[in-house]
Amino acid sequence: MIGEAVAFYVLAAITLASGVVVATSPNLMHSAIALVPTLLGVTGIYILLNAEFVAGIQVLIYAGGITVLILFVIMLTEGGTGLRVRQRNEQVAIAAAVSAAVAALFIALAGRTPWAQGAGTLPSYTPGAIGQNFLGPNLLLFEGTSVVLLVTLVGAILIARKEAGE
Amino acid sequence: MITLTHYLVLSALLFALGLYAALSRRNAVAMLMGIELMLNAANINLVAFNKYAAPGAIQGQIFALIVITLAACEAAVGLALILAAYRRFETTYVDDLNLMKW
Amino acid sequence: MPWYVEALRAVVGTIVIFSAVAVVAAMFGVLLERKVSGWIQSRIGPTHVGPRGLLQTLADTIKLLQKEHVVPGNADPAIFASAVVIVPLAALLDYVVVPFGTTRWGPLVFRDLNIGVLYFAATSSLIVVGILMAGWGSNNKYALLGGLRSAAQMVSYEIPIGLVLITVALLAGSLSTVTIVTVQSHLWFIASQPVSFLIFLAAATAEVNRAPFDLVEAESELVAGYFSEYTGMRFALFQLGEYGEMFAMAALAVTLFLGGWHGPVLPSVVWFLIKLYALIFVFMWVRWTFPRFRIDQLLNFSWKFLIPLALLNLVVTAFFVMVVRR
Amino acid sequence: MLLDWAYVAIFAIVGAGMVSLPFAIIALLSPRSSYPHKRETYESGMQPIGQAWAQFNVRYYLFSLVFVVFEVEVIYLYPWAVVARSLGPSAFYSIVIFLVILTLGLVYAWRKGALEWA
Repeated sequence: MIGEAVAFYVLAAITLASGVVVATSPNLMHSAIALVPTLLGVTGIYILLNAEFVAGIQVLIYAGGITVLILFVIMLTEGGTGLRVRQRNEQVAIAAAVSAAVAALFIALAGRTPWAQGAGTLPSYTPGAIGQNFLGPNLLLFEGTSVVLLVTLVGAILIARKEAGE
Repeated sequence: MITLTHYLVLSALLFALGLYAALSRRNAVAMLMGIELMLNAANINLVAFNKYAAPGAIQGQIFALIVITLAACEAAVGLALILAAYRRFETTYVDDLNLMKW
Repeated sequence: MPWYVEALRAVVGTIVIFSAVAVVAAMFGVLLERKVSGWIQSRIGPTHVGPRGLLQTLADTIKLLQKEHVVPGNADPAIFASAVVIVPLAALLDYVVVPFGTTRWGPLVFRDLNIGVLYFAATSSLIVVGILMAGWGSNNKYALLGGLRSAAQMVSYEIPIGLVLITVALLAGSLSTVTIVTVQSHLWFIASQPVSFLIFLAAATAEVNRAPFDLVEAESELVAGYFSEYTGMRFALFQLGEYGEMFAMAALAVTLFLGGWHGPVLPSVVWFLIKLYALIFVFMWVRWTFPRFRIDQLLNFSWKFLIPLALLNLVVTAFFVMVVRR
Repeated sequence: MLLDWAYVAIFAIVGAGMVSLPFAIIALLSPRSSYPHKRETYESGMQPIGQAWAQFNVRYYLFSLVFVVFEVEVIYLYPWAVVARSLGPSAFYSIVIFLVILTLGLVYAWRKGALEWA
């Protein structure tokens, strides 16, 4: 149990510390790279919550996929020019106030609500349980995802390529 | 002893960081990174509720999977839009992108 | 077991695996590469240091340890320095799930994870980020071009590898590497899945950026690719990452298709190593047999050949597993 | 299960330490000298002009875009693969539908030239 607490606090510290870099670094490239430890910290949190399959997906899709996408786009658009440009807009103060208010609200809610303790135990083998679910009750979700992905692919290619000839 | 509340607090803080990034950044890519942080915060909640509030079901984890999928779609389309805007206006800073039509 | 015994086991296991990979994969691998290259080209290869040149890489390592490391003035120091830890670490993390053999007390594996092959895919996908960081952090035109090419190539070949992993998981009914080896006790999957094996071998060669898919570090155009600016021990660490990943991919191929530790008479670990080195030899043989691809051919080969083929293979396998065999 | 991942965490931490170990040795052994040309970017002996941090071609983005979409499709197959044996032929048809839609995306990307390096 102590081990779990230590792991939680270490992971939370990693997640939040690199999250601060993502949110505030004046160097876009540093922001994007700090996204990796943030996502890995969240991966650790998933593992603590017994969701190992989701954790694997998180690394594969987020850290190995979306981050690469973001790094590519920064390299394609910014190059090194971002360092000389102001990165924050005029509403920093308002943004900070709103974010702090939202965080305070959420924390207050989380602390005050008497959360129900559910019955039952988690499935010990999550990939199997998820597979049973996807091909059973959630089949439509499963097939629907493939349609969403198809539309994404078509749309994104259309947008990104549209003016390639110009 | 780590309880559900711990995870919810962590998620609230991560969400606030993401919100701050999305609101205060000028660069569209950085705003998108803020949105990714918020989605991750939501995912922590989903998986935590799955463990503590409804351990008999696996729905929370499935929701988290769907959120990750949609995050990937959002990033792909969003970044494609940013690239298209960059090609047109030569900038990715949203306050310079204030014309709806050229 | 009390927690400190577990922790001690984990630490000792880690140190053993890291040292073994550094010595067997990186140092001996480099020597083997030079010897095999020499043999294929009718040369002798290194002969001077030690008996028959066996200590050549050891000498090289000691030499590299004494070199000053130079950080280019234009580089981004934080990114430049962290990339060199990420690449070898991500490559070595793969070895957590590789089953090296079996003993009386159970399989010889650092940890048999439930999501074994998914874990392998996830950790090796982190290498792409490390390579992009190295390319960008160096602020060198060759390095950045090499890094970008490498990232485009590695992400393209991750899909066929993923599809092959799924095909094997389908046959074994599990993602755990130990289970995958156990179910091959009678018939190796290479017999039922020859197409998957070939797809995996081709994609793995590309994934570790080796010839004929080595245009990432095409010496004639890009100096050394993404690690052009890295000197001394940092260069050696990238080599460790590269050879570590190559051996990890070969070990995964042995696990998935060649029955892992299974084999008659000899001890299981010996069988594993024989199969591993046979595959490594194939990698080196291929290097000196095929000319380098152009980048468009390289990407076409993955997207227009390997991926459709892997998909077709997956459907056929699924048909046999789910419809015919029931 | 958590024990498994505790092992992985120790592997990562100790491993990071071992990978960084050579730097300690370098700090002890390696010579240090400095002159302006040493810290110059290597460009085969030419004077580097400008930074390397320039903008790059959009085709890199297109490939990684198609990659991310396919990677997401692929991860949905993992949970299916582990339970496929226990499911009947009807599950086979649902997975075929899934794969057909995936293939449509590939065909689209192919036809639109997103997979051309040109």
